[in-house]
Amino acid sequence: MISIRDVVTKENIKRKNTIDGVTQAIFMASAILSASFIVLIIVFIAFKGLSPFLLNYEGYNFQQGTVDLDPVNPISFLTGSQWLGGTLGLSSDYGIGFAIINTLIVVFLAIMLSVPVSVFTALFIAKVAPKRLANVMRTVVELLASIPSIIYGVFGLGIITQFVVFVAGFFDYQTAAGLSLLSTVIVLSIMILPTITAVSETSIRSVDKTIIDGSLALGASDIQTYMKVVLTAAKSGIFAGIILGVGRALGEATAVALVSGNLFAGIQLNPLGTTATLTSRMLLGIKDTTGIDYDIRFSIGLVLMAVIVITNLSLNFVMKRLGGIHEQ
Amino acid sequence: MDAIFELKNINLYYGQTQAIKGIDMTIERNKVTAFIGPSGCGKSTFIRILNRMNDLIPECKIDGNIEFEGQNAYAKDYDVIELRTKVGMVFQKPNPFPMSIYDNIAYGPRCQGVKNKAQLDEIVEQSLRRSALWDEVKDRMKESAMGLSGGQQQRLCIARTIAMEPEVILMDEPTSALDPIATQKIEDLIVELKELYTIVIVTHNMQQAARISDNTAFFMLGELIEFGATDKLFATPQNPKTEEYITGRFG
Amino acid sequence: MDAIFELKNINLYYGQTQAIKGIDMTIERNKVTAFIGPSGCGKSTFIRILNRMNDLIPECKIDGNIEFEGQNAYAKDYDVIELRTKVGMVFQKPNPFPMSIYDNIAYGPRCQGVKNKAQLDEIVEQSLRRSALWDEVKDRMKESAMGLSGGQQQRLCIARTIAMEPEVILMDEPTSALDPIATQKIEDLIVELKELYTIVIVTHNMQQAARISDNTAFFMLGELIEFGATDKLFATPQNPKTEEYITGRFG
Amino acid sequence: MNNKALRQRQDNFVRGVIYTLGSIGALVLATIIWYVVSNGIGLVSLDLIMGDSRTFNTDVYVETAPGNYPLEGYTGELELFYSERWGLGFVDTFNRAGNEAVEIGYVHPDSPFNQSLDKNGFDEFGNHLVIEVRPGFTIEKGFTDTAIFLGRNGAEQIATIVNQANVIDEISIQSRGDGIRGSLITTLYLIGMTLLIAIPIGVSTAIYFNEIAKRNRFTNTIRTMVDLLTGVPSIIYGLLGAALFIPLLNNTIQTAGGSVISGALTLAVILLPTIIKSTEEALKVISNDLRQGSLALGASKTQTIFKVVVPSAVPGILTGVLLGVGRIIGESAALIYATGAAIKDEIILTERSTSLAVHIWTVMQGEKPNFELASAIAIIILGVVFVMNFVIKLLAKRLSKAMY
Amino acid sequence: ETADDSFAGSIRVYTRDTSSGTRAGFMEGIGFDEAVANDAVIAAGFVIAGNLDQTNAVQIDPYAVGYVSLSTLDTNLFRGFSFNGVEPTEANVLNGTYALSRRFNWMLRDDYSVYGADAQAYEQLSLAFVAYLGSREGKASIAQSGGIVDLSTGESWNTLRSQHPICAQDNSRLTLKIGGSDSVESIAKDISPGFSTNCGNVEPEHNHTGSSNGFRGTNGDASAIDDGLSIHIGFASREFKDTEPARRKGVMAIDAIVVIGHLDNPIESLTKEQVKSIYDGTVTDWSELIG
Ligand SMILES: Nc1ncnc2c1ncn2[C@@H]1O[C@H](COP(=O)(O)OP(=O)(O)OP(=O)(O)O)[C@@H](O)[C@H]1O
Ligand SMILES: Nc1ncnc2c1ncn2[C@@H]1O[C@H](COP(=O)(O)OP(=O)(O)OP(=O)(O)O)[C@@H](O)[C@H]1O
Ligand SMILES: [Mg+2]
Ligand SMILES: [Mg+2]
Repeated sequence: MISIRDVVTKENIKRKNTIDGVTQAIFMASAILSASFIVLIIVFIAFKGLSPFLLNYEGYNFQQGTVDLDPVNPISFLTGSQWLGGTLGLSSDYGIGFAIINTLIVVFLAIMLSVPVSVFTALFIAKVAPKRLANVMRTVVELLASIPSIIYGVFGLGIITQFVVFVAGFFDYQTAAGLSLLSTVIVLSIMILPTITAVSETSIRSVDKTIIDGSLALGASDIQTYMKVVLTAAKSGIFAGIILGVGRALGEATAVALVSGNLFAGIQLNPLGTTATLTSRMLLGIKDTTGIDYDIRFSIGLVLMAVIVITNLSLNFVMKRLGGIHEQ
Repeated sequence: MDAIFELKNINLYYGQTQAIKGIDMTIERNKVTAFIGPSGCGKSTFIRILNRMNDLIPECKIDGNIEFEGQNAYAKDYDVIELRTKVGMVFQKPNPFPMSIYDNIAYGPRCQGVKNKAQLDEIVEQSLRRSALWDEVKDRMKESAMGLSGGQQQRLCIARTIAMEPEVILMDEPTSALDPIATQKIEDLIVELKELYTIVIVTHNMQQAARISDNTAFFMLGELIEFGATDKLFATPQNPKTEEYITGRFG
Repeated sequence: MDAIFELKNINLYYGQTQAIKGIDMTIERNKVTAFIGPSGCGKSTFIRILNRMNDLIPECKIDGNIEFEGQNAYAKDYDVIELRTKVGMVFQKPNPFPMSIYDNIAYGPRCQGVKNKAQLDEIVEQSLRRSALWDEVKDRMKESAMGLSGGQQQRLCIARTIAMEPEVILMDEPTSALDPIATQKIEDLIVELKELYTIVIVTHNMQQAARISDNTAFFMLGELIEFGATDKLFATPQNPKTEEYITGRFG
Repeated sequence: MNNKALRQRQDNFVRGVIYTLGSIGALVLATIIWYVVSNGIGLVSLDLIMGDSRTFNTDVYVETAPGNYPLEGYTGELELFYSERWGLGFVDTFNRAGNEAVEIGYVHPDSPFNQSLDKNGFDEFGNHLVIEVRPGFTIEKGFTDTAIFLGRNGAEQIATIVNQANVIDEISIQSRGDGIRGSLITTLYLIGMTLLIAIPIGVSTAIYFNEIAKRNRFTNTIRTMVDLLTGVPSIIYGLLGAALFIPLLNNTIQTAGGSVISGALTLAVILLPTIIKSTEEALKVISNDLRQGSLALGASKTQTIFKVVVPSAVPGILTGVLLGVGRIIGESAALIYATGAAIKDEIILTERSTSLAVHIWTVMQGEKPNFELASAIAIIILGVVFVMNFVIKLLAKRLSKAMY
Repeated sequence: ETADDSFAGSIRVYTRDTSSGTRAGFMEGIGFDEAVANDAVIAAGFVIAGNLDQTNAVQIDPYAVGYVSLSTLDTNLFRGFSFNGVEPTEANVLNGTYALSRRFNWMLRDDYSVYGADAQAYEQLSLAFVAYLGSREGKASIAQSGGIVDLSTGESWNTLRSQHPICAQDNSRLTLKIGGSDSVESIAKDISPGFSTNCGNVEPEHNHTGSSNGFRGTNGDASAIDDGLSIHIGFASREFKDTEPARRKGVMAIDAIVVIGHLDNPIESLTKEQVKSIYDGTVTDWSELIG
């Protein structure tokens, strides 16, 4: 008869320990590798994105030939209210301040519009809708999360802009064929709807059933339970969804370029006026450009990264403020 | 004898399987009634009939006659929310809401539309006092209830229930997750509470049943084997199965 | 007296707070030693010292001298995996792996490199027989262990531990999650097992300690208040605190 | 009782809000699906999915003189424009991309074009190969002794020109093009390869964070760094792919420019945060009891992770994979830089090619954006995601059943 | 006529972005050279839009004005204004009366030696390709896909082929890389299969990433090759600049640009000066252009 005690030899255990050490090292290496990409990205964008502020580029224009360009002034770049003063290739007077503000406005409004709809849709799917309908809607949400954004853009162009023109009609306002801040906001909020809905739905669904029972047993109605207990308990998941949504909204370019009107200068506060975001500005004309006009897009990337980091941190802060203490 | 619940010929099915088999029972006002019996015999199922928590299980079907304070609690026009405000429930695992201690207690009253801050403050303090938790938490009302210890959480759940001033408090194994000291506190509390409330408690612990209850019901395989005054049931059980269970083993 | 564990002046800290305060203890081979005491007194912490499960808690620091079979179990070159194969542990909540019954038992031996099917079959059968589970599960070895009842799961966890042929089995409240019938089976099993193994058991249940253990240790607030033969400790406790605890309340 | 009425009114109001916003959500989702489907469904066919993207062109001519081939035997239903002198019938139709085209609709059984010659193909004796002109070929252009005709002239005009011709110098006919098979295959390759790269790294990272790492500054830092990856816009990933992976692959395995592999590497980086996050969530809910149970049996950490922890986390990991698949399929900005936008029929992993999303982007570029084709491809994307969704959910169900 | 007289509303100007060859052709064509590469000089409230949004806009917005390539003009959906009184038709472009047009240009590498053993083959294939562009067959293909060429000239490829012996060989293992302007993409992609059958089945590969890359990919610095931009034949939808020198370059086709507006817009024809005044903002209301 076998005795396990014979198997547990010193050598066996030593071998096990070695394997253990190696595997753990591999796991750690993976983690460091995963983390290193953000460094690579930042270094890479910084490398290209800082050079417009440091170097004298050579510009060219078919009328004036080659000219030397001054480095871009970082202050006026960050505060500038128009994209480019002067002629492409002959000027380094780039400005992005207006687009930073416009981006924040667009993303903020898109989130304001999208979050209630997404969260209530998620609640609807997870708790209210009959099972069949819920399953169908869940699948549709997952499908929509994978549609390329240009399709959303064309949808915006075909449907949303018409709607905006219709709305503007009431105010007797002449829009740019519906290309506007409002269209951009609507298209973006539709785009991030699946993301926020999917993530929120998962966390709403996984709210511990015992606290739901607890609420009902106290004589709360189902609606009160959803609003006061379920949503509170699912808060962290909903915030995770919002953060993903903000990321997607900030990073979106193709759809925005189609419906925003690509405003060239100025902060847009009129919902019916055209606007522009950092990413769409970054992508506009990037395919066929060189020199400073190409590298300056990496400077936008740098600004964009900063906006993302700051937004993320402040969202996290708000999240902690709003209810971190109730997490276990 | 003042009956608060009158149950007649109750049958309950989970899909195909019958979990409660033709049970009659009368629950007395301002008494502690204990449910005992081996695991899976239907204690939890039966106690949940009393505040219609089984309504939430889709495949669960029930028939029979259930009267609460003389009214058919399962009648079409009977308001289940009203029933649950009058028949409170404390669960086996403490289940505080992920909110502050204060908000946990104020939750029920707020759901009923109480908004006045002073009123709420008073309700919260009283409930916590009655559940013997006030002194331990009075300085941390705004902190999360999740930070309390298990026994404190369970007393919080009781306080939450008391805040609704129910007629009946149902408790499904309220101390099984707790240590002896916390258990002791909850038991003391139950004895105190029975002055004001009718209490129904499910327990695995025979001694607990013996110590705190006035009446005991012994279930087995969905049937009510024996039901009567606790001292009589433990001293001279009528049914051999009851005797076997309460003397057989364990303490 | 044949000592298997020799502990001298053990202090244990979770971060700043001291959970174990200068405890000395000798655990005898092939005896059942019970740890009792109020909640939070350090029973679990102390039992986990014996198989170094506290190593897993980052902020946990320990000093003192712990000898297992005459060797310093906390020495740098002492292999913790070897220790844990010799000192098995059964937890409060049954924790079978989400695998088949067979795989649950074969898990430990396989981790040690046993691959031979016939050998494994033998180990599995023997362990299940010794833990009095064989007859109940022999026809469903390939089924998931999650489908077993709570008591069966706990016996499975014991079988899983036995499969490693440890010298010592540590049990931290092994029956607190079980109903009376299942508890009875486990208690019977412990009495049988002590022929072959040294058993250390934490329990809240005084009577359980009295029934099955040879020696009992009574803890309070991280200190070992009293330690000695179970019958003596229960009959004539030396320390007034012990007396208060074992008579005071609960069973 | 007054309170009760008030509460019910409040409840009904909130219920109304939930239903309204929920239906707005549902409506928006349904509208998008409807919009895509109604625009694209007309073009979706097996032919589009399986077909070649590039056309095969043949220039044919005949040596015989025109004859007389009356249209008597024709029984088809096409609206033919027929040249009796050459026995050729033309029809106006739409190609796979939904654009107008002229096709051969009918060839008279005795028409000389049944034995036409391939201008550029030769047999081993140096003679022109014989080509049978069949219905279904698209007309690109043609030259007769009197005129030039183009496909875009329309069937009627072509038929007239052909009928007047005494000599036909050349007709360029094409097989149908614009199929998306290559892009579909590339997409599937990308899914496979990306997951193959991202899953091991992502899961290992999650395991490191959740099972191994001590809670210290170092761990916190790298965790924050991984979190930041979530917010990076895809275009920046694309630029990273172009700046890092393409040169890396060019210098190691001698690719030339973007390739499927560089695309997969880039996508893998994009996917990492998603996979790490969802795996971590899955690992978090695994009860510590299991880990302790395993360790207490003398298993090493590695054994515990691989035998107990990871198997229990599989359903959660699969959810992450599902989200990842959606991301891979929908991504275009990054891939344009990392894989290029060359539409191919035969896919070689070390060369450029196009995923379905980039294909959509491509057909939407340029002077004549083709939204119908874009929508048709989007429908196919939805189909692929749907199938993946189904398979992964089934797999998750199977696996979690096996666990219990 | 009264209805026409009452057409009034502030003009909304749409333009492509500065990287667009169509824009360069258009701005030069209307004598507004400053605006080729400078957005700041365009009339207030202008919108930067691609083809899709422009054609969409002129269908929705009665006061919009934009411009597209003639091949995109769909007179059922929007109006294409006559330019200086000349209707935008292919015939008018070819006979030179329609003045608003630009050329599609090609360029070859000066140096093929980077392709090692295949250098010569690639050079000859490239030369054959541009010869094919000017052949009768090539022109017909270009015309078929919307480029404007004079079909009455051009030698038959049968005659030209003899000057390109490479086309008599089997070239199926070689990949001819074509890139540059994306405006040219659809035309180039339509021609290359025909060229392939006529030149030993060489495999064409297209990677169109913009006019500037037409030069960068052929004769730019070495980094372009590392970036994967390297091509054998590059196109530009504008004139090659002085900074983009090459020994061998030429014209493939002409593209006409049409000023477009809403179908309700009663104006049929605009002069060069009028279009410029619209785009530079000196005219801001349609009513100023009527009568
Ligand atoms: N939701 C349900 N669906 C189907 N069967 C159920 C459900 N809930 C309970 N049951 C079954 O009904 C029977 C009674 O269950 P119940 O939970 O009432 O037992 P119990 O007496 O409370 O047991 P325990 O002491 O273990 O809590 C059991 O056989 C159980 O498996
Ligand atoms: N991981 C930990 N970190 C910090 N403190 C801990 C930790 N685990 C236990 N403690 C503290 O150490 C003390 C002893 O805990 P232990 O779990 O050993 O008690 P116990 O006697 O087993 O109690 P119980 O009967 O409730 O299981 C308690 O005050 C407890 O709060
Ligand atoms: Mg129960
Ligand atoms: Mg313990």
